[in-house]
Amino acid sequence: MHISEGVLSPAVLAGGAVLTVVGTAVGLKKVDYEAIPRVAILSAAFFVASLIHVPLGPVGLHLVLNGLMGLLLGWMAVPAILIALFLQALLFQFGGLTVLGVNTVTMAAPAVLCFYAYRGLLRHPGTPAAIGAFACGFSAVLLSGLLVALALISTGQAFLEVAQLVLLAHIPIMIIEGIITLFIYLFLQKVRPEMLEGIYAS
Amino acid sequence: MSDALIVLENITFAYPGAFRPVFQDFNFQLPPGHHLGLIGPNGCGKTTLLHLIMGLLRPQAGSIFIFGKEVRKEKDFVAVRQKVGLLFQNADDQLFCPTVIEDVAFGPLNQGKPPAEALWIARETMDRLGLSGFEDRITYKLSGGEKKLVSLATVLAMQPQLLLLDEPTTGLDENTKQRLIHILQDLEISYLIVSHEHDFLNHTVRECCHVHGHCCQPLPPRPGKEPVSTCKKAVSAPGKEY
Amino acid sequence: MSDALIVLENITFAYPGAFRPVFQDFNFQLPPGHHLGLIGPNGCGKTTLLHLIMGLLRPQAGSIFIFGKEVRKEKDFVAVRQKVGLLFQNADDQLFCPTVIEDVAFGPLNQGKPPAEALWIARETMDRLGLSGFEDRITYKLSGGEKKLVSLATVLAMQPQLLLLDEPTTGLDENTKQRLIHILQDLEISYLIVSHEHDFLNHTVRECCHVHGHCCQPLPPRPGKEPVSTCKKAVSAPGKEY
Amino acid sequence: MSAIQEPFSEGQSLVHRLDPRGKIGVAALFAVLLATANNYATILTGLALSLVCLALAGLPLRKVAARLLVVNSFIFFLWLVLPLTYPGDVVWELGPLSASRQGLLFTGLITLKSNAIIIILITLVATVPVITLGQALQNLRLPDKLCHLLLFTYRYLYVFEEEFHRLLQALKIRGFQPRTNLHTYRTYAYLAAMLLVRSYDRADNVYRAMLCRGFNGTFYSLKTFSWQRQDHSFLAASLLAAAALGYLEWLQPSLG
Ligand SMILES: Nc1ncnc2c1ncn2[C@@H]1O[C@H](COP(=O)(O)OP(=O)(O)OP(=O)(O)O)[C@@H](O)[C@H]1O
Ligand SMILES: Nc1ncnc2c1ncn2[C@@H]1O[C@H](COP(=O)(O)OP(=O)(O)OP(=O)(O)O)[C@@H](O)[C@H]1O
Ligand SMILES: [Mg+2]
Ligand SMILES: [Mg+2]
Repeated sequence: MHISEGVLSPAVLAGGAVLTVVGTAVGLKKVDYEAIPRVAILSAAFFVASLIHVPLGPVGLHLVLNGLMGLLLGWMAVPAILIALFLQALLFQFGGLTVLGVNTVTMAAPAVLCFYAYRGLLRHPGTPAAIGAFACGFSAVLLSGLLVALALISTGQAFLEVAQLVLLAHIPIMIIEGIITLFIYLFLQKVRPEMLEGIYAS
Repeated sequence: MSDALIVLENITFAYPGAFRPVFQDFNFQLPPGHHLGLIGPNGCGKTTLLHLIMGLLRPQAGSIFIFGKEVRKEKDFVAVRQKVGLLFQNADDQLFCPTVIEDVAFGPLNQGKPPAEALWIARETMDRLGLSGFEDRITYKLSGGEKKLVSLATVLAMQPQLLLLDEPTTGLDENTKQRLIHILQDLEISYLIVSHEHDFLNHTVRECCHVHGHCCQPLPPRPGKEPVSTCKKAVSAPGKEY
Repeated sequence: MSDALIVLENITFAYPGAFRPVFQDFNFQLPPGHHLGLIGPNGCGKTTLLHLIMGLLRPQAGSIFIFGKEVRKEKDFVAVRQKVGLLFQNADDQLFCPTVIEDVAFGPLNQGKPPAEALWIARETMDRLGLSGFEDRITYKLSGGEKKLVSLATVLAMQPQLLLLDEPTTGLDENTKQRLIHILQDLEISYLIVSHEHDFLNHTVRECCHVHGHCCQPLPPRPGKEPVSTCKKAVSAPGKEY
Repeated sequence: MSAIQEPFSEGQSLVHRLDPRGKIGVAALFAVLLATANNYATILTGLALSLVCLALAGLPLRKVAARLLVVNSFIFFLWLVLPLTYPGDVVWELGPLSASRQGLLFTGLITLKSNAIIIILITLVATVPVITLGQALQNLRLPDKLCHLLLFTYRYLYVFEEEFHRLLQALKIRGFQPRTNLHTYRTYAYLAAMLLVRSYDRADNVYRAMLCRGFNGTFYSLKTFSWQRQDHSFLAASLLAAAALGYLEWLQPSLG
């Protein structure tokens, strides 16, 4: 969920920007030159995957996949998400410039957190890993929803109800993201386990 | 004419944003029981033609009749796709399931077959193409030739009445090409092959047809053992140059 | 033997995690001044062989000599890559810069040429391939054939002494293939072409060689105007089946 | 055909010809000014300025309007909630629902702000082709790695979008119809996973191609920018306008 321009208070915008700069700096440190094409190309693939319209009853939802991005990229997910969001702002005018920081935080912080939170579980093949993959997709969106709500509420009490509704709207997305992340994980494990090596790195 | 499998009448099609149409008042027809080759230079619209037939692209003007019935709306094409199989130019575009058997059973499942029957059909189709033993192979890791054959299996598993093949031989080695030729020669259904390779066409079709901007110029079959020239000649006919 | 451009001795190579090696005690050599065709079924290791020569993959055993010098470490290969150009099977892998001119100048810049000279070399190379006017085109918007020619320009701009081409003709139409044939015929350097297309090889190389699991079986050149059979015969030779 | 397009980057207007570095700087300045503003006067002036820029850029107004419509969906959602929940003087009542004057004013302010900033983004940033933008950001001393990530990502966006499109067509011809069920979710997951696997392998190949061309850790940029008289004028005018906005925001008594 992108927050639009002009909604958040300057303090929240600044906070988001600072966190994004720090996160991006940490992420870029971990990107050596060999990893540049990998991070960029995965970022492009995620951008395109987010164009998939998944039906849920009468509505279509876009995939987010930030949990999976965390799984595959760890900290490097931060610059990757920043770039993807910047391109979305440029090409579709989703989100925007001043909210780029906040939007990056709401998407990337859950990605990195889930990477560390579920790494342990994912190292055990079979059911634990499957649960871990579902939980990763599910909780990344949950955290994103919470962070969006937090950004809105920090802007002003007036946004309390809006924040609640936003959170509510995230519930179906969470479930679908959980399921999809699980299937993608199973696919990768079968087809290209090398891609999941980041989970095993110390 | 009403018994032709496919009829395209006065089709005009341009890609959105393109500065000139790929087809303008284009006519084409495929009589039943025919094995037809389709040739023409890069970008003359061969792939576009197949996609128009399958309803993956929609013409701006003109009518399409498939098995004698006019098709216009998405609903009509959904029915067409049950009876006409398309083999993509690139096998990688066609295969997206982790294992071969899942991929081959995907079509029958979408046709509403129960899982057990879908699996049975998938196995049976793979046997027919000499692919038994491939069930649990990872599709992504197959060699180029194997991918092509599995793609063909995914299409044949839907038991189509007509097969459209888009450059089925690109990147294939000689052995796989031979195998493909044998498989096609044994098929009982009509098919239409797009290819740049005349050798291959000589073995699989008896007639070739050259795609132009306005029509598909048929080249009549020649009696005798040497249909090579049919296809060869077509190539040297003046095409739309790029 | 010491004057051969490339010598591979008893190479063993397996992809990590693969259940059997692609090459086992493999031997190969390319004499100077030669134009060699490399054929073999899908998955027999042709692309792998080229990547071993460039040091993009490292063998588990055996030695590689290039221009008479043994190469082992990354540093050795960095020097090799200045002298040997590789055209990738897929042009989209090769063109990664935003515009054509930047892509062509990328190599010369990395060779330490000053920007002005790099630009000059890039322009000159593009002229030679008939690509003038393409400088500011966006690489991803080029057609398949154009991408292939620009890829070739990026490689030639580094002024290599030896060129390795991995299936340069896939998906190209007759006109672009002809253009490529003329370009290759005009080149003064040695080259090695991997291809499944015998027609193309007949026009560009005089000898073909068949990649096996253990060695690269050379097929001696035949005098006369009909070198077709050289390549044709190679194909029917028993290969490593998949 | 492609869903990913840059409809605003093509054009020959004055705005298109300005140096991208100046445009990026000015866009950032105005976006921040407007995002922090709370005053109707400031924001209306900002909106007017952005509309002037839009007129100067000569962009296809239909497309701009279409974009604005989509972008305003979140704002529309705010209109449904904020006026009803914002405490203040009731101006409208229907059963249990009541809208407050302050709520309406606040939501209106957000709407104008949001649109003003987006129009500035469209006219000053989206008029630069992404590729030039990446080069300009590099010129403006953004981290090298970040700029190259941007350029690489953009380059492969199209490759994957095409692949994605073709995979979707493959689904169609095999009789797939999306529904709310597990089969659909699994199929879409496979689709996304296939894209990711291919992207991973392509990345390997691209890096190998870079090595073959002598890549040793430095990216050279051949793009040169030239700062011209019109850029001076544009910058001066923008700074004046920014000062005016600042004056309206901080030195004028509130009108809102
Ligand atoms: N998605 C697209 N958007 C715009 N133009 C397209 C698109 N796909 C194809 N074209 C153009 O339409 C024309 C016909 O393309 P098509 O792919 O049908 O050619 P083809 O005959 O199959 O060529 P090939 O032998 O290379 O496969 C070409 O000029 C091509 O550039
Ligand atoms: N990255 C990889 N990881 C594991 N196995 C690989 C990888 N790349 C190739 N292989 C396997 O190594 C073998 C040789 O592959 P290679 O790409 O060299 O074949 P090729 O002769 O170039 O085939 P083609 O004619 O299809 O291009 C194949 O069996 C292939 O499946
Ligand atoms: Mg085609
Ligand atoms: Mg190969």
